Amino acid sequence: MTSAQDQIRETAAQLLSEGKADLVIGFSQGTRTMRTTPCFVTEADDAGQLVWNSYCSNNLAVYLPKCFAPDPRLREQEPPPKVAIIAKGCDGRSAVGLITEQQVPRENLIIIAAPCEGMLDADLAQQLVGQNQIVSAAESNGTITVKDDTGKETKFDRKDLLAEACRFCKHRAAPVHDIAIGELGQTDGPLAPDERFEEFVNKSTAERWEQFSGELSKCILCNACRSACPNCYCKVCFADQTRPDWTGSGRKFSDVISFHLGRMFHQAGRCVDCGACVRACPVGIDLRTFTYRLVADAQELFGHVAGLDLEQSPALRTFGADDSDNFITEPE
Amino acid sequence: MADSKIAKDKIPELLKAVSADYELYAPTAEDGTIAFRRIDSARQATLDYRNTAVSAKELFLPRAEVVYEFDGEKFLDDALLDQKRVVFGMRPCDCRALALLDLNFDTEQIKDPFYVTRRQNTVVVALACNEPVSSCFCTAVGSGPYSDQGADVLMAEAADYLSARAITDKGKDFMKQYGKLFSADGSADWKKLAKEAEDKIKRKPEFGNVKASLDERFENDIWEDISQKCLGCGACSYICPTCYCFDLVSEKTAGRIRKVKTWDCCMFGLFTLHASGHNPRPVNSARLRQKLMHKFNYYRERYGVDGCVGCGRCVRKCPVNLDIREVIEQVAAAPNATTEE
Amino acid sequence: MPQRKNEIAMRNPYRPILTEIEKITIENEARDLKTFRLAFCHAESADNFRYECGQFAELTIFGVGECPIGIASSPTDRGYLEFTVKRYPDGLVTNALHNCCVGTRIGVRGPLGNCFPTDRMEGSNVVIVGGGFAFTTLRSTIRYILHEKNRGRFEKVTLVYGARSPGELLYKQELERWQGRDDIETHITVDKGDETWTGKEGFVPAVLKEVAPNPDNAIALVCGPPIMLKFTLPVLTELGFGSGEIITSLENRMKCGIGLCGRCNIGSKYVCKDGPVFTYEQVQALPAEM
Amino acid sequence: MAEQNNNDWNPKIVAFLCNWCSYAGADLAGVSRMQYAPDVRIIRVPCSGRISPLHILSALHRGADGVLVSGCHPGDCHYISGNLVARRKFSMLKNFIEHVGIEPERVQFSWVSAAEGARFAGLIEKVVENVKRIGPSKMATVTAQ
Repeated sequence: MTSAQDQIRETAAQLLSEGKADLVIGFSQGTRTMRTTPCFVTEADDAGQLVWNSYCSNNLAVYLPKCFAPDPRLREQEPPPKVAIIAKGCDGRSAVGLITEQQVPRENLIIIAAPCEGMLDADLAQQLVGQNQIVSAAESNGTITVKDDTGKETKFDRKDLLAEACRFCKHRAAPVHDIAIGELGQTDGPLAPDERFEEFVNKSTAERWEQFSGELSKCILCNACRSACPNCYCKVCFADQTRPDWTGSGRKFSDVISFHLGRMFHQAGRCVDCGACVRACPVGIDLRTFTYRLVADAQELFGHVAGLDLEQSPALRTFGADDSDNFITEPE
Repeated sequence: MADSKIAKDKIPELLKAVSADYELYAPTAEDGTIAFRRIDSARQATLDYRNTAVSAKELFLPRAEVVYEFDGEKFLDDALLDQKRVVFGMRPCDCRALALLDLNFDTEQIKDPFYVTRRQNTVVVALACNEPVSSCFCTAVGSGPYSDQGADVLMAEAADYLSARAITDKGKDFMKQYGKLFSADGSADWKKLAKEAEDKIKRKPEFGNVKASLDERFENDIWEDISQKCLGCGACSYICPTCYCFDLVSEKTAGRIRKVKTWDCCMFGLFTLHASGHNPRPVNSARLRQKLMHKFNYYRERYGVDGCVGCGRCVRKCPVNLDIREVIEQVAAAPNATTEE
Repeated sequence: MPQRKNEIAMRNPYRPILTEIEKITIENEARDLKTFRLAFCHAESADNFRYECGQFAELTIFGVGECPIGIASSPTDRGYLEFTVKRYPDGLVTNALHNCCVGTRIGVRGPLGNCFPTDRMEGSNVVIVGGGFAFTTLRSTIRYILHEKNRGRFEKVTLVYGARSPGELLYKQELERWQGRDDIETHITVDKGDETWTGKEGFVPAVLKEVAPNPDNAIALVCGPPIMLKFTLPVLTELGFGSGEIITSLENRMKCGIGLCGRCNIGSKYVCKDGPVFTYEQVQALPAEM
Repeated sequence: MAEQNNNDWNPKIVAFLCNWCSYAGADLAGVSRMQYAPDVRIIRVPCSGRISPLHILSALHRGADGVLVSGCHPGDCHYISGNLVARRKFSMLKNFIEHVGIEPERVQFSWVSAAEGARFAGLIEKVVENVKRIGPSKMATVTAQ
């Protein structure tokens, strides 16, 4: 049996050589240990660059709207390209979301579903190893052996290095796909109960505020969370608007909070809980503890799970006549 | 002044003495991140760190600061820093970044009074870097783990003590002030330590001709290729010790009008957008080119040095692993005639 | 007043001086171009604000924002400054400015940037070519040259100025006065005239070609929209003007206006500090990122 | 701030009222000379569906101690379904701001028809009372650690 990586390479080469795709978005080897980097293959001969391993964490759907957006330099636009994307469950769900939000034409997109058992978090591994730098990592039968720059080896169980969003992922396989590679992962139920989120939910309002504002006090307003999110394709983000100015200059802490509340809530009913914002954050803000509420509520209140179905409307674009009224303040 | 030394176990005593006289900032470990924080009785500095996640730039160029405040009739006094500060434990790369920022903010013709007062009122006590990490490339950009540029005092970690060397007059005064905590003979073999540290930098990208290679490749398809994966976020710029571009934003609250100087980033699409709708850098590729050009071409053109200190933060924190070392190499390797024929 | 321990004699370059709108003139039919005459609120700032033709200033609407605008008045006009500002639908500050009335406090930071080389122009023929509303600093220059104290320093002055329609010509009364003078040769043109228009019709480059100013001992100042520049510069070259003798003014989005904020560069040159005035020769050496 | 006696303190509350029902309800309360707390600043909007969560967040950001959004009763929307779309947004927003530790009383929603002048007056009393109980908003005063 050929490995998923080989199959991905073959599939990409075939799509490109047969002219079925102009571009294949996947991953290639990164420059750092335990990292890959997004890779854009346009020639069949380059398909060998594609890799598939435990470090293909980025949500590649973030690039899709850009592939189909008009080029501001051209007066006459070229016809939209045919794009193939190597998709984990989250990439696939984001792609579906983008299709339903009409940012990506379905007929120009080939979703190649790749098997995912959850991606590993290089920063987490580094944190567990401590100050000594990880220089290499090898995986075999669910055990990751990392070696640091003093030559010391540490073994980890694979599940202990899973990125947080991956640990609680309920949809490992792209629900809508054109080509499937290998054995797609399980598609129902998380691997572990989400203790961290539960613990947060059970705190008092004041404690939650303390944790929320404490986390956000690290924010440097670099917008990486926004830029890494496949759902953030607005032409001009609300945070960049000047009339009205929603978020202020950024000087006051309430400006920072406003940005985050606005950004997060814009994901209501659209977030696929891929963890891209968390991974992108250079200062390590635990955004998921807050955004997961939106994922959970969409399901709880409206039975809506984002990105599973091409016919589905985003949760907040539609309504139900019998939606709950129990948040309404009734006068005495 | 000869080198002097201080035993490592006396560092807390030194920091305690310093924090009594100065506002003291040093690396601390909180919530799993190493960052420069104000040291007081409640907070302990750590020496067990490679470098901080975010650079110390914020202590000199705050993320947002008020540059004037107006009450409708008159301007209030500028809020210039008037406390004396010590920043302890900055790595040589970050100290060198201050020397590069000086070139922009402290010139003959124009001075940013907020930055300049912060610099003048701050003693930078650097700690040389014995353990560069895999993403470091300071030696490629004319710096090094033992560079003393931008620092007032440079300390080197050897066995169980720190060897200290005053670099500037401000540094000499500092060493004099705390002289009783140091013993006179601090002669560590700095050359040997520096060599050992430099040898730990495994990947040594060739940046010597980067200005010329960028000059020849302003118009080049390579920018389109390289920038494809770039998300256009500001993570690299905001954690960079030398990125200084800023925005000036107005703020209005009851009875007060403020002008706020905030960090900004050339990777943002709106950075250069004209009111007319015209944008000289309308696409990501033009913006990434600007970022690299500014650091490795324009900076050298204006000031004779690269605007990068090789701290490697952007390499470590880029969400898509867009590695500046690789980018420079890819640009240099690109065919240099435009492909349009 | 308590003395700062570390007193540094540094001017705060971000702080504007205070002025007040003294007069507002609507310049065009579309009513999106207004000239604001600003009077200094403090006598000392009037004395300190020494500028030259071609420089610009940052105008502040307090609480809204700041934008860079070329100075349209002449250094020979004492006691006030004039700025002609176009309102852009997306422009935060230009909209706010257009909504201001006489008496509004406006902050002014400047003068900023370099200037037209009036020293070099001395003893030379001066050809001034302007298009649309990019005529403000050229107007400043013409006023300066025509001032009785200065006119003798310059040789022949030729003006070619065009706009889309008669209603879009700036400074109409002044243009009429200039047309009546014999120490400046004026060629005013519009792309398309209306029933009242008796002047020239045609694009600026074509009119310039027809006027064919002599390039000997001459300097040309050219400002206009990109499309006009694109066709005008070759005409001047054809007429024999060297690229060092053609002078233009660039613009870009700016914040600080003093070369610190890293925003307005084209290549390694900052438009705010190294410009806005560049020779055509210098412009040609800049990368194509305008 | 914590020491403040909330009974003497007058909160700033922004109320977004839909033009067709709740604003008319407020009007009715007014012409009927019904008394209610004066701490509410009313912003008339065409429909509760017009209210973006950003408007609500922005009101808090700019110093409101409380926000009230009120529209037509479900089924009575002048635009058929504006308030139903709004209802989804609001129920998620309400949960979300509570989740991040902002008191649920800070942002309140209700339905008031044009005929319900008394209900409007009662609603305002209740909203003001709720906001007074939790005290001034920490959004405007909070500073980074």
